[in-house]
Amino acid sequence: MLGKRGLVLICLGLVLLMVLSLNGFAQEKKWLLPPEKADVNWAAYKGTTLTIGLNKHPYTESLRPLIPQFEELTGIEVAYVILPEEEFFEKLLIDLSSGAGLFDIYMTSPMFEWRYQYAGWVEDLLPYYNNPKLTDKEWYNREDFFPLVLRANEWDGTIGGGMGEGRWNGIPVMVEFFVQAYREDLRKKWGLIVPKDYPEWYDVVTKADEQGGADFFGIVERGIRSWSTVHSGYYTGFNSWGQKELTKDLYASIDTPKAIEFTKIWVKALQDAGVPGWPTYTWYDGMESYAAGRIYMYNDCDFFAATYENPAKSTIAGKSGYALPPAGPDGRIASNLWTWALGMSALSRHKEAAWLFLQWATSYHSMIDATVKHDNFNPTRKSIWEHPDVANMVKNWGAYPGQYAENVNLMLTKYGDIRWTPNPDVTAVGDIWCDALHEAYARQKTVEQALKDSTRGINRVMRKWRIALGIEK
Amino acid sequence: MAYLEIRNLTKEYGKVKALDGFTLEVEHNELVVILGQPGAGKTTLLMTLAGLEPFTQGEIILDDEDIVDKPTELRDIAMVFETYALYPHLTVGENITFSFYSYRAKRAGLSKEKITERVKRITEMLEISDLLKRYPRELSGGQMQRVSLARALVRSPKLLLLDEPIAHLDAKLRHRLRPELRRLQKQTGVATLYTTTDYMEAFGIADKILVLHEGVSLQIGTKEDIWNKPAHRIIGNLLGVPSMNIIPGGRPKIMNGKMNIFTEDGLQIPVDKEQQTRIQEKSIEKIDIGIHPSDIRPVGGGEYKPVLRGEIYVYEPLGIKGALSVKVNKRIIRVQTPARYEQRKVGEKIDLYFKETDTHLFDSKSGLNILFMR
Amino acid sequence: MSRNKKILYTIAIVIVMIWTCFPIGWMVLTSLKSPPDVYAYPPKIIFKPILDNWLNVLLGQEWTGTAYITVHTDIPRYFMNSFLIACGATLIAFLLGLPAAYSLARYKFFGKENFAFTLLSFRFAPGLIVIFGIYQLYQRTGLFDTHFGVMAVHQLLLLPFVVWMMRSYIAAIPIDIERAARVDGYSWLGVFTKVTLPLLKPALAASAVIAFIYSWNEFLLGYVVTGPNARPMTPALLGFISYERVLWGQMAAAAVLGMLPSIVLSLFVQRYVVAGLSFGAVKG
Amino acid sequence: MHKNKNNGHTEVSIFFPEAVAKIGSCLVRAKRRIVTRKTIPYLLYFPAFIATVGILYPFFRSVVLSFYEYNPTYGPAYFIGVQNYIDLFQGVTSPSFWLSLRVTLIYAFANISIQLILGLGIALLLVRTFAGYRIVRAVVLFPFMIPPIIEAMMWKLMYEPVTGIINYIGSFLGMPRIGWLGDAAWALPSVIVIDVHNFTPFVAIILLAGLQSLPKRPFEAAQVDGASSWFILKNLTFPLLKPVLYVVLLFRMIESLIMFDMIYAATHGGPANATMSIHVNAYYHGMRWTMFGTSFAFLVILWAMVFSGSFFIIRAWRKALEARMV
Repeated sequence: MLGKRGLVLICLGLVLLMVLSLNGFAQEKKWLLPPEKADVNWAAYKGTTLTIGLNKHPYTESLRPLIPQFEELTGIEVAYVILPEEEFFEKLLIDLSSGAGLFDIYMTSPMFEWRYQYAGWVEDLLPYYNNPKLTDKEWYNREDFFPLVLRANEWDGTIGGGMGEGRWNGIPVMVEFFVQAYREDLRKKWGLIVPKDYPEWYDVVTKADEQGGADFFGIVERGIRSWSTVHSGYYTGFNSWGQKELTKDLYASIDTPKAIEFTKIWVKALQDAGVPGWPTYTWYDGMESYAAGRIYMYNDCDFFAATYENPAKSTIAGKSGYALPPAGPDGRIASNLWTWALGMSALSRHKEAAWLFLQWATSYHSMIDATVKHDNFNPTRKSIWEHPDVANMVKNWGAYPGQYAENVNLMLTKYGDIRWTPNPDVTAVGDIWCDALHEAYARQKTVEQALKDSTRGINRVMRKWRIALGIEK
Repeated sequence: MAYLEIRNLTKEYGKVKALDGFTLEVEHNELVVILGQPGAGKTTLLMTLAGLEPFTQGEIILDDEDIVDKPTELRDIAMVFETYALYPHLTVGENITFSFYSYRAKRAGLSKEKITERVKRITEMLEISDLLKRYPRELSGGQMQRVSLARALVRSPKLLLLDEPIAHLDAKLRHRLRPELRRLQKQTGVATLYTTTDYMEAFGIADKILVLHEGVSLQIGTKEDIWNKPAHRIIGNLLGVPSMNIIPGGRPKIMNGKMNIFTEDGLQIPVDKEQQTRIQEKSIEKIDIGIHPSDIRPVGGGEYKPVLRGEIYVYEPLGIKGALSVKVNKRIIRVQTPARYEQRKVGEKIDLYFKETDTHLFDSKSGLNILFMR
Repeated sequence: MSRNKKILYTIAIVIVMIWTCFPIGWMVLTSLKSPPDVYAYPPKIIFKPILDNWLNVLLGQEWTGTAYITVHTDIPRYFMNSFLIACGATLIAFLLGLPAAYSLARYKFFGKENFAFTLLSFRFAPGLIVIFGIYQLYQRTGLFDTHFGVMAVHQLLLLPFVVWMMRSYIAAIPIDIERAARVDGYSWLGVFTKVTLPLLKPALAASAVIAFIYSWNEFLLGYVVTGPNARPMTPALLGFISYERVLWGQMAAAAVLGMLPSIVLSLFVQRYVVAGLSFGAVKG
Repeated sequence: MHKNKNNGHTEVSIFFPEAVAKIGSCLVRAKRRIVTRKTIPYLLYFPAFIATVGILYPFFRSVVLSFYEYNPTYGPAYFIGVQNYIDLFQGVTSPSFWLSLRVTLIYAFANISIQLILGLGIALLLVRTFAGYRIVRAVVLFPFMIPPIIEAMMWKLMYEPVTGIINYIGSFLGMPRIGWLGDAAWALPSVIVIDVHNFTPFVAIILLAGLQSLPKRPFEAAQVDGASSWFILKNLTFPLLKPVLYVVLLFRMIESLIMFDMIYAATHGGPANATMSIHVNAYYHGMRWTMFGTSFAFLVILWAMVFSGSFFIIRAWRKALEARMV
C-alpha cells in the first residue's frame, strides 16, 4: 500500500511528465496547442462588446457553438447578428455607407472587399498581424492557409489587377469551386460520358433530359438576377474559353465572338435541358432539386456534396459523381473561386479586440472544431484538410473513393482562382451581365444583342473608374 | 344695473360683421325673444354669450360679473340647441344629469338625492319621466326637444339660452309647447334669451322682443311696440300672417293743405298730421308705406270713405280668419278678413279702408320708420 | 330571382370563395406536410398531416427521425415583437394623430388643407427614399433595433391613415353635441373624454384594427431599422430561406402564424372594419 | 409674503402658500396666453407636425442627394446638378429608366383596372344577403390581412415550375409547363395576379360598404320604371359610387406605384428585367451598387408621379363629393 505521501508524489510526477511532454511537443508545432498556450494577452480587452455580422451559412452554424469559448477566454462579450445572405449584404451596405458602424467584424468575400476597401470600410489586417503585442505568429500560423485563398483576400487597390498584394482585407474561413455534380448512377444506366468540353456537356445534359422523362431535367443552374448567377457555372465556362469581362481599359468585353459562342451553348443547354423558370432559381433551389433527384447535373459549388451525401437531407446520397468543369476549346480548365472571409470594419471602435476575435476564430484550434464537429466545408487550412477525421469524412464522396478530395485538391493547386477583374463595382457588373443571360434565355433578344446591350450598361458603371484612371475624360 | 348687460358686442368674420354693436339689458326672470330671419346672427349671438365663439369687442356682464374672459364651462349658462344636441351614447336620464358630473359641479357638491329630486321635478313638469331609460335615437322630435329643455333647466342656471327650440317640431306641437315654455320660464325664474324666426312664437312668449337683422339690433320693445311701431321696414316683413303690406316708392305731395303719398303704382295714401310734420322736418323724398293686413277693412255702403279701390284677386280661408288679396292698380294688397268673405267672387270690385294713423311710413333709403329717424 | 339566375349566382360566389381561400388553404396544408410531401410531385392534397413544422416554429422541437430535440426558434419572439410593435405603433399613431385629426375636423386655420395634404403625401413616398436617412438617424440616436424605433418609423404609414380616417369620423359628429357639453360645464378636455371619445368608439376600433394590420404587414421599414432584437415577423420570415434548404413547411407554419392575428382581429371587429373602411371614403 | 421681525426685511419664501399660489397663477396666465382660440388648432396639430418633420428630414436629405454624385464606394458626394436626372431620361442607366417606367405603369394600370372590375363584381355579388353572407364577407376580406411578403411566398410555392400546384392543375387542362415567375413573358402577369389576390378584397369591401350606403330611393324608382340591371349599374350605381371609387383608386394607385416587397420577394425584378419596377430598380442602384445619387433620382421621380397622381385624384374626389351632396 502506498502512503499518502507516495500518492501525492506520483501525482506530481505525472503532472510534471505531462507538462514536460506538452512543452516539447509545442516547440515543434505550437499552432496545434489550445489558445491558452499562445503568447497573446487574451484578457487585455475584458469587458468589451463586439458585434459580429454573419451571413446565414454553414460556416456561421459552425462558428456559433464555439463563441462561448472565446468569451470565456477573453472576457469579451460577443453579440452576433445572423441574417440571410441578401439581407446580410444589404444591411451591411446600409450600415457601412451611412457610417453608422454597428458591426465590428463581418463576413465578407473578395468581391465585396474590393468595394469596401475603396470606400474605406474594411480594415487592413496586416498591421495587427505584425503587431507582436497582439499576435503570436507562431501559434497563429498564417502560412497554413492555402496561398490561393489567402491571396484572394489581398488587394493593393489597382483596378484591373493587384490581387494578392497590398492590404489583407479578410481571413478566409471556407472556400468553394464550381464543379460538375452529376448522377453517376444514371450516367451508367443511360451510358453517358463525363463531358470534357462544352459541346459534349450540351449533348450529355440534353440526352439526360430526354431519358429522364417529363418531370426530370438535364441541368439546373442558379438563375436569379444577381452577379452570383454569372459568378458560378457561367463564369467558370466563360473563363475556360479564355475570356475576361473587362478589357485593360475597363471596357466591357463580354460580347467577343468567343464569349458569344460559349454563351450560346450555355443558354441553349438551359433552354433545351434545363428546368422551367430557371431565372427564379437560387443556388439553394438548385441544390434542393438536385438533392430531390430531379436533376441530372448541377454545375455549382463543390461543397454542396456535404448535402448531397447526407442521407437525412438527400434522396440521392452516394449516387453522385463530381468532376472538374468542362474545358474550353483550347483545353483550358478554369473554375471561378468563392471564399467567405472574416473582415474587420474600419468603423469599428474596438479594433484590437476585434483582431483578437479574428485571430482566435481562424486559428487551427477553432477551425478544426468547426470542420470536424460542425461540418464547415471546404476548410481553408492545409492542416485541416490533412486531418484524418476530415479525410475520412470526404473519402466516399464521388463516383470512386477520393474523387471529391481529388477535385478540390486540383482546384486549389491548379485550376481555381478568382477570375473576375478586381474592381469595386464588380457586383454591379455581374448584376447587369445577368440581365443579358435572362434576355437571351427568354428569347427576347439574340445572344449577341443581349450581350451587346449589357455591355453598354457595364460601360456606364465603369465610366467613373475609367475617368479616375485617366483612360477617359 | 340690469341682471344681464350686453354692451356694444361686435363680432367680425373677416370683413363681414356677424354682430354689430349689439346692446341689450335683461332683467331677472325676464324672457327676451330675439326675432330675426335665418342668418340674422341669432345663433351667433347665443354662442357668443355662451362663450362658444369668440367676439371682436364688447362687454358681457352677468349677475354683476364680467364673464368675457370666463371659459364656457365656468359661465353657468344653459343652452338648448336648435338640433337638440342630445348625447347619443347616453340615456335620457344620463343626458339630463350629465352636467352634475362635470368637475366643477362635483366640487359644488350637489347630493345625489337632491339631483334625483330635481330631475324628478323637472321631468314631471315636462312629462318625460317615463323616458329616462331610453336613448335619444328612440325618441320623437318633441320628446327630444323636451329632454334638451330638461337638461338645461335641471341645472337652474344663471342664464338660459334657447336657440329656436321648437322650430323643427310640427305646428300642433309648437302651439302646445309655446305656453308650456313660458310657464316653465316663469316658474323657474331664469333670465332667458330665446331666438325664433316666427313672430307668433315671439309674441306668444316674450316679455320683451328684440328684432335682429344682419347682426344689428333693429328694435327692442314689447310686442305692442313692435306691432304698432315697427322701427324698420324689415320688421314689417317679419310680422303677421299674411305679413305687412309694403308699398314702395311713394312721393309725398301736399294737396289742399293735406299731405298724400303717391306711389309708383298710382295709389294715393293719406298721411296724418304727426307724420306730415315729421316728413317735412326730415325732408324725406321717398317713402315706403306699410300697413298690417289686419288694419285694412273691406268696406261698402258708404259707412267709411274708401281709401283704396280694387278687385278681388284671390281669397285664402285660414280657418277663423281669411286672407284676401286685392288688386289695386297693379299692386296686390293683402287684407285680413273674417271668414264670411268666402262668398265674394274673384274679379269683384272691392273698396278698402284704413285709418291714416295705422299706416307705417318708412324712409325708402334707410328703411327706418320715419318716427324713429334722428 | 329565377332559378337559373340563382344557380349562376351561387356558382359565382363559390368561385370567389375558391379564389380567396385556395392559396391560404394551400399554405395551411403545406405547414402540415413533412418535407418529402412538400416536394412530392404530383402535389399531394391527401397526406398524413404532421405537426412537426408547428412544433419546430413554436416550441423549437425538431424531429430527428428518432426523437425530438430542442433547437433554437426565434419565431415566438418575433411574433411578440410584431405584436408589441403593432400595438405600440397604433397607440402612438392615435396619440399623435387624434389631436391633429380633431384640429383638422373642427377648426379653420391657416394652411389647414396644406397640412393635411402634406401628411397624406407621406403615403406617396417610396419606402427606400426615407430609409437611408432614417437608418443613419437611428444609429446616431440609438433607436436602431429598438421596438420604439420601429413603432416610430411605422408612423410613416399609420399617421396619415389615422389622421385622414379620424378626421372624417370626427367631422361626422355634430359639433353642437360638443358645444352642449361645454355648456354643461365640461372643460375642453372633459368634453373630449366624456363625449367625443365615447362617440368615436366604433370608429376608433375600425381604424385601430386597420392601423394594426398596416403595421403588422409592413416589411421594408421594419427590415431596415431592426437587427435580431426588435425584428418583426415579416422580415423574420425571410430567414426561412436558409442555407441548406428552403424550409417550406416551417416557413408556411410561420407565415400562417404571421397572418393569424390580423385575421382573428378582423373577424372580431369585422362589422366595424367594413363600416370604418367605407366611412372615410364616403364622408370625405 | 410675511415680514421677518428680526431685521424688518421682506422675505418671500417659496414654501409659503401665497407664493405657490402666485407661481400657479403665473403658470395659469402663461397657459392662457399660449392656449388661445387662435393657437389651439396649431397646438393640437403640433405633435403630428413634429412627427412630420422627423419624417421629412430624411426625405429631403434624399431629395437633395439626388442632385449629387453620391457613391460612397467612389468617394465623398459632390454636386452635379440635374445630371442624375439627365442620365435617367437618356436611358443610360442599366436597367434603363424607361423600361422601369413601363413596368411600373403596366403594373399599376393592370392592378388598378383588374382590381376595380373584380372588386366591383364581388361587391355587387355580396351586397345581397343570402344564407351565410356574413361568413362569406368575412372570408373574402382574408387576403387583405396577409402581409404582401407572405402573400408573395405563398404564391411562389404554388408557382413553382416543377412541383407547383398551378402547373399540376394546368397539366390537366393541357397547358405546357410554364416557368411563371421565371418566364420573362409570364413574370409580370404572375406578380400582378399575386397583387390582385392580395388587394382585391380591400377594393371589394370598400365598394361593398359604399354600395350599402347608397340611397335606396333611386334604385326602387328605376326598378319600378323597369330599367335593366345594366342600365341601373351604368346610370345609377356608378355615378353614385364615384366618391368611393376615387378613394379606392387613390389608395390602389399609391400602393401599386410604390409596391416593393411583393415584387422583390417574388422575382427580384427579373427575369430579363420583366418586373424591374422603378422602386426595385432604385433598390439595385442604391442598396446593391451604392449609386445612391442615381437611386434617389429614381425615387424622387417615382414620388413625383405618385404625388401628382394623388393630387388629381383627390381633386376629382372632392368634386364628386360636392356633386353628390347637391
